[in-house]
Amino acid sequence: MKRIYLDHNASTPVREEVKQKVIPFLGEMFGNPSSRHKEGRVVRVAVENAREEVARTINASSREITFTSGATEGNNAVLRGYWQSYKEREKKNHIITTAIEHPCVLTTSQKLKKEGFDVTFLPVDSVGRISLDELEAAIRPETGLVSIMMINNETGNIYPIERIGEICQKHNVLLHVDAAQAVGKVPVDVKKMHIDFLTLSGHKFYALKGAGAMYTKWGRWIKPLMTGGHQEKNRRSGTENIVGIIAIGEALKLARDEMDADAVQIKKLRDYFEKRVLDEIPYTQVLGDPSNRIYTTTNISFKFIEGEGIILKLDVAGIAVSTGSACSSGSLEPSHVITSMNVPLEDAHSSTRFSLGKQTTKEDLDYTVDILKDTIATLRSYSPLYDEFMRNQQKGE
Amino acid sequence: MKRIYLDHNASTPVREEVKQKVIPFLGEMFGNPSSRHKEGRVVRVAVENAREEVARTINASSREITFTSGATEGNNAVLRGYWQSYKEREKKNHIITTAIEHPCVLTTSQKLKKEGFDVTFLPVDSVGRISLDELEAAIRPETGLVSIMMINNETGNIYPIERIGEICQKHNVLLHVDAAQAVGKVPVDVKKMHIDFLTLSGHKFYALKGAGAMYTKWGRWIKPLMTGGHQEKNRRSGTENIVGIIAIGEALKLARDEMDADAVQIKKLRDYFEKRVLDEIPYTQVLGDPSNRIYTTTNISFKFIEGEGIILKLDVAGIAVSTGSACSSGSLEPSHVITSMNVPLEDAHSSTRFSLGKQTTKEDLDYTVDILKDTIATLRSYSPLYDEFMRNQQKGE
Amino acid sequence: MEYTEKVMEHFLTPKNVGRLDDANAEAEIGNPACGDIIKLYLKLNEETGIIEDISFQTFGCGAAIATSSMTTEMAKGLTIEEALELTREQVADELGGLPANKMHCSNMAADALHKALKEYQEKHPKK
Amino acid sequence: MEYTEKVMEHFLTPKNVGRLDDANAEAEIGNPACGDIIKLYLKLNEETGIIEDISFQTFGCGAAIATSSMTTEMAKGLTIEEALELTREQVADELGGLPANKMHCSNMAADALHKALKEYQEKHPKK
Ligand SMILES: Cc1ncc(COP(=O)(O)O)c(C=O)c1O
Ligand SMILES: Cc1ncc(COP(=O)(O)O)c(C=O)c1O
Repeated sequence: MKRIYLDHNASTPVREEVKQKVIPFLGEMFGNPSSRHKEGRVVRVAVENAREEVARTINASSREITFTSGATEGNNAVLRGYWQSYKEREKKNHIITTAIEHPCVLTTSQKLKKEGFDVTFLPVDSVGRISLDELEAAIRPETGLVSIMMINNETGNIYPIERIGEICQKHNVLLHVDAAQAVGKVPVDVKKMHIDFLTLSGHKFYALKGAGAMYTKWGRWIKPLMTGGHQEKNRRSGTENIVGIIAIGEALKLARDEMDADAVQIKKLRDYFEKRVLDEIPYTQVLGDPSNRIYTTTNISFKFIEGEGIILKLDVAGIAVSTGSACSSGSLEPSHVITSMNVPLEDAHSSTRFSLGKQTTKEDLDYTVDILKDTIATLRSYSPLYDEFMRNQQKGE
Repeated sequence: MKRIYLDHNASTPVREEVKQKVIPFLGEMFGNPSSRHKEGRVVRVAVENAREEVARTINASSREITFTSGATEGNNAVLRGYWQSYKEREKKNHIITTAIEHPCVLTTSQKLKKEGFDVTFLPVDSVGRISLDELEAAIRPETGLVSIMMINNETGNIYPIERIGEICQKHNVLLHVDAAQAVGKVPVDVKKMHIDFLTLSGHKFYALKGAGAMYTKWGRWIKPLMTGGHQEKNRRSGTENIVGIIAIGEALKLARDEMDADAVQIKKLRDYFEKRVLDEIPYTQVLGDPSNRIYTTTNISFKFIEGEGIILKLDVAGIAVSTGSACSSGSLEPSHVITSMNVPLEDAHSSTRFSLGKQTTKEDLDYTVDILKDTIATLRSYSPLYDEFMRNQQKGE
Repeated sequence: MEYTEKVMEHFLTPKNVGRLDDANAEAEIGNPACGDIIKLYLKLNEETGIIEDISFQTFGCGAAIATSSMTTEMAKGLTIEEALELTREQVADELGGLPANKMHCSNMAADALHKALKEYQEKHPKK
Repeated sequence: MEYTEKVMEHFLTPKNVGRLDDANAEAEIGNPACGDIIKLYLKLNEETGIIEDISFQTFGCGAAIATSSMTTEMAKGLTIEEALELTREQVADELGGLPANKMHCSNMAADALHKALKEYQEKHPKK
């Protein structure tokens, strides 16, 4: 059966050009880039070219780029590194982040809070926006770091990093941006946005899982997560994930040229899909900020039902999506992103994320709408909440 | 020009079977293993199969295996995790390690020492052996962890882990073993050896760079280096390096069956090569413990010359080796492993490591000996130390 | 975390879904916070105490729907006493097992069954 | 860290290697600890002060050998005064550059040259 993949925010397929580019590194180009001989040197050159591609994509210099095992490592490195460095320097022990960060920022901040770090978690409004006034008001003399994501993985909301950067600069606070969902999809400029630390992850832009990069503004220094060999100028020890790094370089090189066209093309499809779903399925609502969202993503709640059933039924019909539902993640609570927007629990449980990619077609989406209509109707027919609601409606009439 | 690769301890080529096994994961098998849909599930199953292969290779249970970005991460995770957990529990703040560990253990221990950890670095004798009596004598009531490598990457020396494990068990101390150079080459049995934590790295046994695994004995718990998503049962957050993990599973499955034959076959070649070099090139010496070395490795010093010249000239002739010389690594000191054996500095600077692999042939080694003879003679003809030595010899006669 | 074939079968084509108009016992369990609400409807033979018909409505994940369906299938035709002995574990076993994290909150249909039966017994004390 | 073609050329086929039997000036610099020892031999014209011949012996890395070779090439034919102005940086430039970590300890031939010349001048004060 043909599969329709609408879960690009979870992970993208590896694009063909990237696959072709990395295959030689599974073959004759196998040297350790730290080695002095030819086998090592050719790989070293390839790694440095990839670094240059990353730098160019975010308007940084290549000496500011460190390769990592992904955005989780990058975000831990920034937060834990900042904490370690703070502890040494005994000042600026307050950081500000938000309630809607990815778990690798949120959980890590919560853990550091337990260890003595002072953390403010900014709330969001009903569409997931933060208030810049609240952000500015939260800055205190001991505030050292603001950590805010560029694009939320669940809602697709875009945060105003440039304005946040201006606020940070004004108050002499460092800015860390988790750009895992942004790099490769929208223009990112660390200079214009006044960013001090930025993290990205290859598998969000058609490269490989388990490889990422971080930007550290020249002159900033935080203690590394891992020490050992002299790799990555001592900022991140350990033999490099060569295929992952090469993949990132190639994928970003291609992405830079394609970004603008994607933004038009994929947005058109997303909007078409979203409109059809809202028009054709009742009691349905978009979660997030429709006026400020990445073009790939729509997160929709289908009242009266639980999300896991939706993704299971779509999966059986050949469609891959994800949900913020509790049951689906293995935890007992629905997505912290959705609940922090004060979405009623019944709606939160049915939140379903459709994230489109370069290969998505109108036919895919038409088929998905058809299956979805049937799925929602069926699951509602099982639901005591829907039954009750319909009976009350009838009584009211 | 045909290349002869004799630097397998730095990194191995990816073997063909491994390459074929990972290629589908650059194509249709691209799901995120945390995803509930089919794309995710098939990858999850493949990851769990790879975990099973790792477990089987070291006689562990698969729930005791965590995938990492390599042995550097693994070793940092154990040492830093132990330190973090110790700080919480306020006891057993002494660890014992050795002077000949890999930098990711040595440097990390030194850094933790600065942060308040109490670390003993056991010395080694002139062939690189540690004394088990000294180890046992170093254990104090507050000793919590012993960290010792199974096989040294520079000399190939094998350390008596089983006996060390018995000592640790007797004194109720945990044992961490950096087995990066051992797994896939020699039998490793965490139960028989009484190991609590063990780390390994894929690119040392024909899998990929940037992926590894760690064993944590069931019931042991240390704070993770990275927190976030619920990957790896919360022991290591971050989207998994799928191709790296699949490669490890396949490479170890094959290695288990081939290990015994390799040990015979490669040892024969190594011994042949070593004998020819010692016989045919004067003022030459093996560094390390000839009676207790991995079959892949020989480390030879060529008196009166500096090692970088050797590796450069061999490289030009198509041969890849490495050296413990200072100049070659970019640091100013020769290898800590060689100097800790009290090798005179002139010899330390010329230490050259030849590490053989599955593809190495007798012809490769014959050619290498020929080139080496020429190289050593030429470099000695430049050397003021050699000139002086020869003049003194002549005077003496 | 994977569902067995049997779970998927009961999720995709659940038995006994919907309201039972001539029910003489019912119970609801769960709440939207935990993500599962199960409502059971039973028609008990007032003479024999046999469950003559039973149906469910469930708001919840795949496992919640599948366990509801399976529970109704297993309970149908049992006497009250027999049905009171039906456990969550039996339901899970009959489905070929459930993922560990689904055993607790998504396997509540047996509880709803017991609740309905006990309320019925209170209202219809044995003569 | 990569060497330029020129460095490799001077490393692989160094000029002026070996002892100079009729040398009238020489100097050694470095020690085995730092990994580099450079010994220079010079034959100076006692009248003109011109370096008529020069050679080196070097224990050291590729860069140490190449810079030694290049230094002797550059110094040959210079007067003492001219040779005293020859710097490490000029040697490195002539080689198309050196990796940063090689500038210090592996580029000492010019120092050896100056040392030899100064000792020569002390022994042969200008009349
Ligand atoms: C916004 C965001 N941050 C961080 C991560 C974690 O990155 P990685 O998957 O590389 O561990 C993700 C994706 O999982 C993400 O969407
Ligand atoms: C003994 C030993 N430990 C640790 C490492 C580091 O592992 P990795 O290359 O995976 O960072 C290596 C190899 O580089 C090694 O030889």
